[in-house]
Amino acid sequence: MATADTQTRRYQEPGAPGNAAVVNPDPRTVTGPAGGTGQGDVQTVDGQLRILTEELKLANADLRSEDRGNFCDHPPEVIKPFRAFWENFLNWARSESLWILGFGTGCGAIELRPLMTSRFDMYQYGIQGRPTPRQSSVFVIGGYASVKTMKRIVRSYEQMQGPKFVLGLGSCTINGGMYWDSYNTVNRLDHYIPVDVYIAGCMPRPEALLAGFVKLKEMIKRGECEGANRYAENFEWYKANQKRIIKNWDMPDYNW
Amino acid sequence: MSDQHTQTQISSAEVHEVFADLHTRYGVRGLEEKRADQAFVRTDRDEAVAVLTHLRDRHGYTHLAFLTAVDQIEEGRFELLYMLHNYELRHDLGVIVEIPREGDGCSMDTIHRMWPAAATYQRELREMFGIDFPGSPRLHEDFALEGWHDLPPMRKEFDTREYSERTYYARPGRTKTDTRQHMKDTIYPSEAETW
Amino acid sequence: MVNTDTRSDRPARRGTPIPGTSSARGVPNLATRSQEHINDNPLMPPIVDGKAVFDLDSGKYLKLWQGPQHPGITGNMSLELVVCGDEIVECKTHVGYLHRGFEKLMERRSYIQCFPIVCRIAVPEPDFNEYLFAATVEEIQGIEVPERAQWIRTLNLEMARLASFFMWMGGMAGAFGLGTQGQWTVTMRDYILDRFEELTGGRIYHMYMIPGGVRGDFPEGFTDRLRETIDTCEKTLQDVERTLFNNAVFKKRAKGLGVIHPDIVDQFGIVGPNARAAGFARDVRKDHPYLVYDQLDFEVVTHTDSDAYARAWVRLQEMYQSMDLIRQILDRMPAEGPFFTKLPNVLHWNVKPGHIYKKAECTRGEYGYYLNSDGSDKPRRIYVRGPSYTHAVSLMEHLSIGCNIADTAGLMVSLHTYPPEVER
Amino acid sequence: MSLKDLVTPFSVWKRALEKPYTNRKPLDSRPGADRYRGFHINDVDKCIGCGTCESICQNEAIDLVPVEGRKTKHGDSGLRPKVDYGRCCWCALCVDICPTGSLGMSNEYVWVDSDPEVFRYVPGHDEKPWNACEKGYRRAEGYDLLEPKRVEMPMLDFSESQKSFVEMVQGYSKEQAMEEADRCIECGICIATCPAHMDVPAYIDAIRRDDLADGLRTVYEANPLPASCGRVCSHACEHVCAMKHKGEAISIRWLKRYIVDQIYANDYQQFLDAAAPENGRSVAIVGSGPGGLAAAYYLRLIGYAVTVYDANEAAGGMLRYGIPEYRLPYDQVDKDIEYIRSLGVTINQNVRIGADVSFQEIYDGNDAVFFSTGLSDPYALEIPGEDLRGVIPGLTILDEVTKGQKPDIGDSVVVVGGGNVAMDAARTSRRYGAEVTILYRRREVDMPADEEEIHESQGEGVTLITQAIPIRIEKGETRRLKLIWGKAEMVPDDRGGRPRPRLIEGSEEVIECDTIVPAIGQQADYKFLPEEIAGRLEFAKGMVTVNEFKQTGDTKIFAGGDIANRKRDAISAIANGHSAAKGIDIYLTNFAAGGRA
Amino acid sequence: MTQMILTKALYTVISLAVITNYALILIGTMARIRAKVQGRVGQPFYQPYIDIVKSNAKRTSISHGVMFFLGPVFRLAGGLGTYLFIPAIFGSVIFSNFSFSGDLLLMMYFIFFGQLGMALGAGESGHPHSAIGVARGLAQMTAFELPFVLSVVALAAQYGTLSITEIVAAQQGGFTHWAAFTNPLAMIAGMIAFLGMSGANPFSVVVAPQEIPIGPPTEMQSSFLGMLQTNRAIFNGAKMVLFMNLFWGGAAHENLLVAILIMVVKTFLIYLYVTIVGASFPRFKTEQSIRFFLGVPTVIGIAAVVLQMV
Repeated sequence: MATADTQTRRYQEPGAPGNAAVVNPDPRTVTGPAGGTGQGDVQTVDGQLRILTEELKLANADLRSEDRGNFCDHPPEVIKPFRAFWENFLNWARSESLWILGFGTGCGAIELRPLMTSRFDMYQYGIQGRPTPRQSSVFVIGGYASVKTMKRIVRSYEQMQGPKFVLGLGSCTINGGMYWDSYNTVNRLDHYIPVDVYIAGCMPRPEALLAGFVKLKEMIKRGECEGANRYAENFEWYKANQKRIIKNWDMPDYNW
Repeated sequence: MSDQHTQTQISSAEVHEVFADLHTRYGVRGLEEKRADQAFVRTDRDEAVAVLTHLRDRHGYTHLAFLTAVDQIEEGRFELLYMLHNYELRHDLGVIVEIPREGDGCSMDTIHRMWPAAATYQRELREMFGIDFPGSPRLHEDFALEGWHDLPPMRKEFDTREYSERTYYARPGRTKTDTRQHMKDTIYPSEAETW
Repeated sequence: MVNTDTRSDRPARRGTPIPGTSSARGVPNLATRSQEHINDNPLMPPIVDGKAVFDLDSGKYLKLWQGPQHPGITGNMSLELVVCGDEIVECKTHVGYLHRGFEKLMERRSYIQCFPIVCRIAVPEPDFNEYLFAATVEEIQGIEVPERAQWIRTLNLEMARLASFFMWMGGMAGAFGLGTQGQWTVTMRDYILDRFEELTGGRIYHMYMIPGGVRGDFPEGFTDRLRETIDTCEKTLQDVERTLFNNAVFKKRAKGLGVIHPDIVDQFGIVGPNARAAGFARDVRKDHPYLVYDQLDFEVVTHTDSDAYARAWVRLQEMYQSMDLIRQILDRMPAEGPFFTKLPNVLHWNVKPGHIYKKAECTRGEYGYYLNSDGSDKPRRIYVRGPSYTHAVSLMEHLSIGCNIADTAGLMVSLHTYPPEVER
Repeated sequence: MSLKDLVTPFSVWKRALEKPYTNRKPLDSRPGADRYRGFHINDVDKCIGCGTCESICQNEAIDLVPVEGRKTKHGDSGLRPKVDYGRCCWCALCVDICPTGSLGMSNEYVWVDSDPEVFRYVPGHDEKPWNACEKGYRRAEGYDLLEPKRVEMPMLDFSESQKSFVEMVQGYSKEQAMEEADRCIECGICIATCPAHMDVPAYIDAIRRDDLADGLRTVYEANPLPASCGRVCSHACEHVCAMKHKGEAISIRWLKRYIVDQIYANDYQQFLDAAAPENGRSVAIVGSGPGGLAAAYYLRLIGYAVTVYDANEAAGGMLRYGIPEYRLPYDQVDKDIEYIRSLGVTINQNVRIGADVSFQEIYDGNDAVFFSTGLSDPYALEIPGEDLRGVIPGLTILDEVTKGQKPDIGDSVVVVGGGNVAMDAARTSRRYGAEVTILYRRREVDMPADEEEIHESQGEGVTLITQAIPIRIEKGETRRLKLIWGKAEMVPDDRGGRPRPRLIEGSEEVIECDTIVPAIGQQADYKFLPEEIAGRLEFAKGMVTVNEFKQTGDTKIFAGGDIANRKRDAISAIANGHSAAKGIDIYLTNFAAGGRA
Repeated sequence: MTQMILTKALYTVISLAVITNYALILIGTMARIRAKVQGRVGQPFYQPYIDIVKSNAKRTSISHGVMFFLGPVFRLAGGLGTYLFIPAIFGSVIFSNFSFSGDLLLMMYFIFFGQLGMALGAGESGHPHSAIGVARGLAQMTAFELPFVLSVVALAAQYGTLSITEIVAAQQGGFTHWAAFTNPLAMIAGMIAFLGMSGANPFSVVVAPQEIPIGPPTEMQSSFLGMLQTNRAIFNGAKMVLFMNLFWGGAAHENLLVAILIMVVKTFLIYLYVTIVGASFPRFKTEQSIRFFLGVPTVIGIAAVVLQMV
């Protein structure tokens, strides 16, 4: 990137076992800024060395100044569920009316098609597609996510209204799949957005997808799908991860 | 079979004729006949556009199937490959142009005026190999990548695996055991043969 | 150096279209789409230095993104449109959302390890990748594939074409808002996928045509079930033909939409049904018969209107043709025989040095693989030529000018593009 | 817009009256196709953990890991593949390539979970619902990525071979060798089993690359007698070869031979490491068999002055005197030995320890002594009549032939025994025109001789009689001798060993012959050791007890070869020599008085 | 007086509840019927209920300003207004709503009002697809209003009144008295306009998923969407009842249950008609749609009016 004035050292040594906690904190157990130890994160601004603190990182220190405005750093709120019975009822409604965001991010989209057409007919399970993230509640990540798509995934995910659920489709979302060594695809989806259910396969058959939906429904009914709150709680961590790979945040200022 | 398809295939003589013409005019060399319907030739960078134009306009190679590059890193050059096709003769002709990999020399004349579609190929080549095509439309816009600031990824010296491991961490927790070492450790841990 | 006025010397094109059939809507020739021509149109923006200049603040133009999440886009890609009212004055195709760097990945995988990944390059129609990868490697290495394997491969490719067309047909109807036929055709495609699954063990990614032949023979009773499936598909396709191709509104939308003038066919590298609908009888299966196509009877389907409807019609005929070819293959193929020939040990297979380009006729046209081997165990370079490359980018950008926003989806679909093969 | 175009679209509603396409319960009613590539299954008992699946996987989705309750043993690494479904692409190349055919795929395909860490398991070992699945992808008949058949070795025809001592195995041509080398899957299972732990895959790879110099270097790292070993090695490696599970093992021995055959002895020097300059210490080696020579080579290589003492006219020990020329031509033994000698190893021939020079002298004159004197005393048959003329031990015949004498065997020979010496004796006799019969106590499958030896000897016209126990020898009537033998039946061994032969009472049969050759094994002769030193050594069952560095009870004395290991083959002796050399170096460097350290 | 008002309020609530639930179930059922033609089973008929609950159960929502919020409110108001000034069941006390005080003009105003409100709200969201959707919607509305107005004028001329109640009353006494048969030209023009009003294919230019996903409500989410979904039911119910009243003799019977049954059957068939056309044709472009409405249906409408004048 053309960082005219800012030179940033890579602030996390990849793969180094000593840094495992830094590289891979489980978002469910980590509270507070989990992005790094603070040491080794140094940048220079006009030649002056500066320790790169968490705030600086979140303040888009990695980004070109003209790109910073494109980035939403405002952390979402954590919203507590209601009391038992009422929330159970709402969860039932949520689980029986799953609206998928119509965004075929990867190969996985090809098996969504049979699912939404007559052979498998997902409508009978209360699932339907929705072309706008504002109205959708389920985000099916169709496999590998390239960095360019990841940017849109993050944007769309943030535009979805909570509670929102993410299905990781195929091996690629679990550990990079067959594109594990590609320079352009992420390896672990849960580094960037919270994922509720993973479906193994490449491609998973439509039935496997359905099984994923069944599992998702059960989890929603049990109140286990609090991805939106997890995202809010660990917002800094997710943001730091997202910024590490997405260098160009320039996007049109409406939906996509 | 319909009669419009009973045309004869191109003969080797015809290919040689085309080649001889190109050779005398532009010093094209290195004819490789792969099949009856496919051949490759090599030409100099300065003559390339003229050769392509000549092929398109005089010899009926009107279809640009693709344009790509091969990284011959050991020899310090890229080979640009213009794959042309002649629908009349049903013949593929690959025109190979060598250009240096590094420095200002890593550029080539644009052919988007001959084939508008070539602009896309040239954009991709600039992004993936770092080859410059001065004058080609939207050359410096992102094509497949976005916000890329490492080496052009299709260059041989770019190590995609290393980049991936450095950038998109793999899920930890995997261990692997080397078969030979494991067998040594368990079967003959202290024998003295591996000096 | 470059003599631009050479048209009089150009040899006549084969299958030159009947004159006067191109619609008035088509922009005749890139050369004539000059500055003056465009500046004559008050809707069109002024052109400075060969580039259109829009004053977005003027309120006259609106920048509108279609995609990557947009139901009218053929996959994960996007169109950056500048519109004036409902009319598109500029279109830029953005791809790369699916870029996985296949060509790079293949350079660090041994040949056998490339085999599983090539099919992912074009998701809805993976078999052409498998075939062409296998064929290039075989040709460089000098491997002869047994006859039965060739027939099975041909069958596979035709099934893939049929399945892919079925999905496309639904998409074409859907692009104009008609969901009914799409629901049927995707199901038909699914029935074909069932047969694929039976034969190859995979539904979407078959990974079946390995260098040296195929990975398995027909399972018990396969041909009968395949014939049955084809019969079912044919019946449904007739329904689709009746209700879609005789549909007043569909005709109104599709006729005259996105006319590709015959003159630009070569300039934009247009191939396949898109070129055939413009009157060019070009088909790799006929022109460079591969596998066993020279032993099958079929005619190249052409049309002269060159609009979305003509392209849809050509594809419809090619679907019937595919069904017919599948039946022919089942009838004529040898009943038994080896389907795989010995390879060198694939774990350390150094393919002979050399380079070759192989192509085949996929649903979108000329699909090609260029393999450059330096004699090591990994390819030096594999280039994948997907027809969508030119269709989705430069051609789409060219054709959409002057179209209505409402037509982008229909236009896009009528070009039949698969983004993964653009960016690979 | 014709009326037809307005009306026909309504015919879509015809569909509404038909049965829906929808599958109401797809999860239950649509199993994967019979060949569906679903989740992996593995027959872990059949699997040998060779790791071929790991090496073909382009996703690096497979790791070999140790699993509970599975021990590493020869021919089984004890590791089992673990699949990461965060990587797998279900291409099933691992199934196709699996040499044992243990790996397969079920047609199960549903696995959903909220925890991304769970998608890893060891197929067949970890409990999964699809473990017992019958259906699913298996490698199809008629499709194989590996070649199960080895490249046939050109051999002299039996009719030809039994006439002369010309080497029978003719060796691979370059094309054949490369083709055979190509079959190797480089799993390395064989390395553990090879007594010398040669890096077999590495030198086979060198053949594939046609870089024989590199191959030679690899070979010499663990074996300084490759020309000999390439012909007569007992090739334990081939018995555990992963490819053997599929068909025939890689011809590892012949490939080794191919490397050596292609390089002139004179060129060795330019390919192999030169010996280090002498470091001022000296080691004496008693016996110039494979053990002694190996020790000499490695010790000389790292700078010791090495003197070898040998009782015979020529070096090589059993390689030269125990193996007939048609199997191991003497020039090949010489090739190996001459190279070792060229490094500066002194070999004193015709020196009998104890007679010509005392062991004590050697012991005192050197910093360390390695002895590898082999087994020279044949076991007796211990039946009546054994002392009759015409009873000649197998080794004696072989020895005589080597020395160029024609053995006195007459026209018909009976060989007693089933080991390689028995075979060699039989086939040597055959080459002198004798009718040969082999008597063996157990069944053919129990014979310790190499399979091909048995096969070839029969091909050359040797009669094999199994389950035959010699009872006594008498003077013959028409011939010189008469061997009376009885039939044996096999009874199970109480201690769990292989079945034992038991004489069937009253089943006596007679063979008349000129010569009876007992070849039922040999034992060591330690007479050359002075009593004082012998007292410091320990012996068990006729063998010297050594530690893993081949050091005996006397810290200065190391021993190896047949006298110190049970395998009693050349390659084990070489391995012993190698270990001893390392032991001597460690000992002298670190612990002996005046050591360098 | 108070009691009268309270009674009327109670009746209104009952009437609204009935029509809302009925329309929701009708929408769900129609989705199943549409699914049938597509060869599938389709969603449960009660799916619209769950969807509404779900939308309202969203924990977060985003507002783009006051007008954005008011958009759905106006829309709902439009829907309620349309319904409340038509007699759902002729002669019934409970289901005659406020039909005594409304006439065709007021009702047409309400149909417009909702659209305009929505236009304001959608415009406020700032999303270009919303704006384009609004533009398309208003353009098309103007177009289909023309045949609709013409057919209404023809009816008014035929019956000499603008009061819906009176128009229904005039059609009682057997199906031959229905406007559909007494004034078929007005019926044809009106029913074609009704297609446009329903926003089903080929006139679905407003939401047009493949073109401007999904038009005006692109930014509507959570409870805003919930409100729109509720309104969709009410508005749809109102329109069907309206057309039933105008052309198909309304629903009237001395037994209330039979009357309701009549209403159910008639409105179901009217909706089915929309569905049948919708599943058979693709979507027009906006200008094609406009041209269409200004063509044949307008001519028929004019003919109907002229016929009444003569």
